[in-house]
Amino acid sequence: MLLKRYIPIAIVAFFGALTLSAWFIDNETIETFANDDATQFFDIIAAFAVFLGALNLLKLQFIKVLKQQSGWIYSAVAIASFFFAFIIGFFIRGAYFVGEDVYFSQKAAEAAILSSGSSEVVVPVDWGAHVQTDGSLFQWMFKYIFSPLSATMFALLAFFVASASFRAFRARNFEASLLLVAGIIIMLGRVPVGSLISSWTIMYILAFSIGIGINSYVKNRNMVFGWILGSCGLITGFGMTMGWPIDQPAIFFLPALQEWIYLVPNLAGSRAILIGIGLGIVATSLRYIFGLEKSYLGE
Amino acid sequence: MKFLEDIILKLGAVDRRVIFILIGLAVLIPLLTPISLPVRETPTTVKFYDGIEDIPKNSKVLVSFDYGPSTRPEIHPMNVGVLRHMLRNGHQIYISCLWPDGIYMALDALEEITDEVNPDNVSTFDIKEYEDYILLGYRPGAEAVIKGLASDLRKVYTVDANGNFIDDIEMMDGIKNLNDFAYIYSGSAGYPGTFEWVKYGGDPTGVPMSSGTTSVQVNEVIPYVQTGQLIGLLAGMPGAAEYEKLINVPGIAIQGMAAQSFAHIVIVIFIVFGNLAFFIKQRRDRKY
Amino acid sequence: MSFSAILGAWIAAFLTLGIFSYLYRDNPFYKIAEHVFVGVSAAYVAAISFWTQIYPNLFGRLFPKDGPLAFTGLEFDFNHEFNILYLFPMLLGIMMLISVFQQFNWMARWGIAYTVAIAAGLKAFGYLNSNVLNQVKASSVDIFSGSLPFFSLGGDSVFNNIVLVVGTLSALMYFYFSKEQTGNFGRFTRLGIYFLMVSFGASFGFAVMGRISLLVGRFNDLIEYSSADYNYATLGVLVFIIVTLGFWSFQNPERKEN
Amino acid sequence: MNNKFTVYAGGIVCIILLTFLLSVIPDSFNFFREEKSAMFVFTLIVIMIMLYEVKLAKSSSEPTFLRTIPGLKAVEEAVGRSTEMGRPILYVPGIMDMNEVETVAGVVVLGHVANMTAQYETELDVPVARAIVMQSARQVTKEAYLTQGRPEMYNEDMVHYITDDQFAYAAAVNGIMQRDEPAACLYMGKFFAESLLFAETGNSIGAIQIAGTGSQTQIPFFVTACDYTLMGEEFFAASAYLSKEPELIAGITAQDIIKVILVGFILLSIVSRAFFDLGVTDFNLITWLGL
Repeated sequence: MLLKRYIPIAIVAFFGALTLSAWFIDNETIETFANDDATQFFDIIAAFAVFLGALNLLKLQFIKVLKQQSGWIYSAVAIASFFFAFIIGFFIRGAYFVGEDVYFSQKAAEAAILSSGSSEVVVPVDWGAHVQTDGSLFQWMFKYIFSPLSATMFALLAFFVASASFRAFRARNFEASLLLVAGIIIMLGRVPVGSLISSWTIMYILAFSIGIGINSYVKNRNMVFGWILGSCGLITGFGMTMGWPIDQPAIFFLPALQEWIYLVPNLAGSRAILIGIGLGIVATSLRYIFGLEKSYLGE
Repeated sequence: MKFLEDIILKLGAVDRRVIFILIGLAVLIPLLTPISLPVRETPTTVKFYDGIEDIPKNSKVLVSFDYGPSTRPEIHPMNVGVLRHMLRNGHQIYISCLWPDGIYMALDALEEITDEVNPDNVSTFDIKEYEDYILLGYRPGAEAVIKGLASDLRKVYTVDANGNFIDDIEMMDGIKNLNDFAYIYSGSAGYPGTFEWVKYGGDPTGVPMSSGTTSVQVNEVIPYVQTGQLIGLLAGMPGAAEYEKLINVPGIAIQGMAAQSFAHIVIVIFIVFGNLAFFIKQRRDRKY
Repeated sequence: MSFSAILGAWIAAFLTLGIFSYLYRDNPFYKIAEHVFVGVSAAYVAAISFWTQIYPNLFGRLFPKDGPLAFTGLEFDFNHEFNILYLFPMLLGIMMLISVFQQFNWMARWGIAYTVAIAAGLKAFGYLNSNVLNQVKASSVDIFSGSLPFFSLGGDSVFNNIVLVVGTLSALMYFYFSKEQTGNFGRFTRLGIYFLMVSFGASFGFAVMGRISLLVGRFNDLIEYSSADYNYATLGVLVFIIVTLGFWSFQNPERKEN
Repeated sequence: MNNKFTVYAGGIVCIILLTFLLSVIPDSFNFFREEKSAMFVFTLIVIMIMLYEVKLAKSSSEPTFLRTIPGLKAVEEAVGRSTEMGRPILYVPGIMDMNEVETVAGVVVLGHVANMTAQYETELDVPVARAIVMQSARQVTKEAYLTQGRPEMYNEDMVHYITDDQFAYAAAVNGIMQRDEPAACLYMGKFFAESLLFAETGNSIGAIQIAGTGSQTQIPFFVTACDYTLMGEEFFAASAYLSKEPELIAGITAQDIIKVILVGFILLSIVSRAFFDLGVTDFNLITWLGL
């Protein structure tokens, strides 16, 4: 009971209180612990945990292969890739220097010396440095396997963001319309195309959309026609007197309008969320430190 | 009219794979056959440009590469542009990295602007390591690194990226901490990045600084520009394109702008059709 | 172009297009790319954590050069001084590993407890400072001084500041839980939701921009790999994937269910 | 109510006095950092209000009122729906480690979800991106199945590790969604760019989706692509809501009180700033507090 229950609770209370109070205490030992060692400790524990995770991954994939469950062949691919990367990471230095040049293997490096006839010697990279040396086998794996895969998963988002906006940006109600309009204005206003659309075009579009709005709510043809004729006439009149400047009046010019949106209403909204998140995190953290919530320990 | 409505209804209910293909084409075609669109500078970018112009000539500046391959398309053009701009004004550049992959990004960027590799002599420079620039390299620790740089650079960096002792490098003479730099720039894609530089680097030392960030981050960083803690800001690839225009070296970002614009237009068109279809459907549902 | 670079380009092109093929639907190419990714990344992370964390930061501190434990024959010189405190994370780390056995499952609790403790302690202060107090401070804007113009699109103005304050307060009150949102209070929080929605729309717009930029970058790479230098890797793989996928979907028609 | 007000007002005065005292005592035998006084006062006020509310909740018999959060009601519906359809529930506790408060909150909510799945006998699948989270999630789910009296339904591998890497994890979770077709997907924790990958895939398989996160940048994606979203503070309140324990609910009440204090403070600071700018007073609340 002591080991399973009281010590973990004591650890939370002690280290939580220590790191929190470290901000207010002028003491170098406590300060270095909170600033540096505390996170280092965590990083080290997490590094051990990675191996625990890897074991779990392998276990499940091996079970799939052994039981020949559906898709077991892909599990075999995963296991093979794991060992491929594991061997490169832990058992192969993968970088042998001959002067400035780097070779994957001792043999290749020696062959290069023989063929060039230089007097250089082969210098293998240090363990540990091999995962960071440019030109090492580990870096090759990073460059041609790991990094394209990450970047492509990331780039998939370009498509998903399009389909999500297509589906979700519907003017179902007033809130959804706000989301939609703010999104479109930023989308167009931030790219070069936005500055090609003159504010007058936007005003005409606005006049027509209000007309559509009147049509669906008031259902009076005369009023709709009156509105469209009147507003378009007004816009045209002003446009002719002002000489159709592309970026005037600025409220209808997308690049200027998008700037206002993100500097004012957007800032207000995100500030409220930030404060809310801050309060939530502070209150939750205090609940953990004071032991009011301990279910994450399986209590 | 009914025929038109039916078409719109169909368009409003297309399979998402159609959107995927159109987005793909909208990005791919402008990349294969370059189209140039006029780029209009926004105030934050101009402020950024002026900020760098205002550094006294031949100063020492710190440039931090805080991004990796996945966000490279957005940040890399900015950092290449900043290097060009600074070299043109005769500054000496000190490169640090808070992200482990940042060092490769820095190497790539330097390769792009050296005469040796692509000698056009207009947008490239005859630069030498330890004379015009020095690669300090990557150090883990995020904000702890910045705090360290602010108090004593030589504690954080005992050796540079090539393993040479900092104390033996002539270019490092007279540099003790961040205060000895005339300017700090961070090209950042997240944590650690702009936030940390402002909080632990720019604010406590008072050295003028600015930053280039991804579009997604702009929302979080923009308050700092308003308060002046950042002198201007490059926001995403459009920001990079505007900056390329200002320094007069059109590059990959300006090229990308056409693709970017077309993709946005495709998305907006789909949204519009989606909404029209939504309204038509709603009206018909009400009738029946 | 060296052989390793060309081979790399072919692999990269294959994996890239394999992931992209997911846009069509789940298929063998995506499954291969996905499982390769999972396997490689798990081992990659393990290698990075060991060589950049455990090796220099733990061993380097427990077995430094000429340290008190040098008699064991283990010496790792990373310019660190001996620090006995680092036995503690090592203990927790090893307990974490042992917890793989069911009967020692509880051993993980120590590590979990430590992690949560520093999360709570360090994050509470950081968020209190940057999210709460700094934002509250920034909300204290100038409305009454008269030195600002009433309205301007780009800069500070009285109108903008009023919108800012009203927006922040109303959106903040949306998160008030102890009262049902009805009546005047309900109307005020409704206004808050409007501000939240504009903010979400704007962030979404920015995100669209960023994501498209990344796609531009990805396509640039693929275009590079389709050059003769790389033996037309992209084109080769593309044709192969399209043909195989076409054949495969002919044999495995999509299930239609509702 | 009045009583509470006096307690808090008195408490705040005491805290300010204490801070003042700490800052005047000479540094030689005092480790207090004066420059952080404002933070110190605020932290203590938060702690005081929270502990006092908890104490009140313990002694009082009537339940505290909380407004409904639609997303939380939907959690039980989602579990019910999965049971009807005979399909599993997917629970993603974010991609970060337990050193993020959001992840811990996500794991705590997992406990409540596991309670429901144990009751309804629904399959639960929890892929995780960190091994420490895996161990904690296992402890939580095991406990839930034990308290519901269904230990035989608990299987350690319902919580399984995939990989630490963000996008590899996202790729694998997308694969799981496509192949297992869960009827409900719950995303509760800290998320980054992968949020939309999950939400769009979940949408394409027709799952009911509920998200909760404190990652400000990702809330818009969840709002647009999921059926319900617990935004920011709502997410942190979720575990208290679901637990229905008066002590935890008292924490939410405390948060509300602090929120009201903050709103009051903002208004006060604007007024103080106006007087300062107009030259009526030399006193500006914000600069005085050294914020």
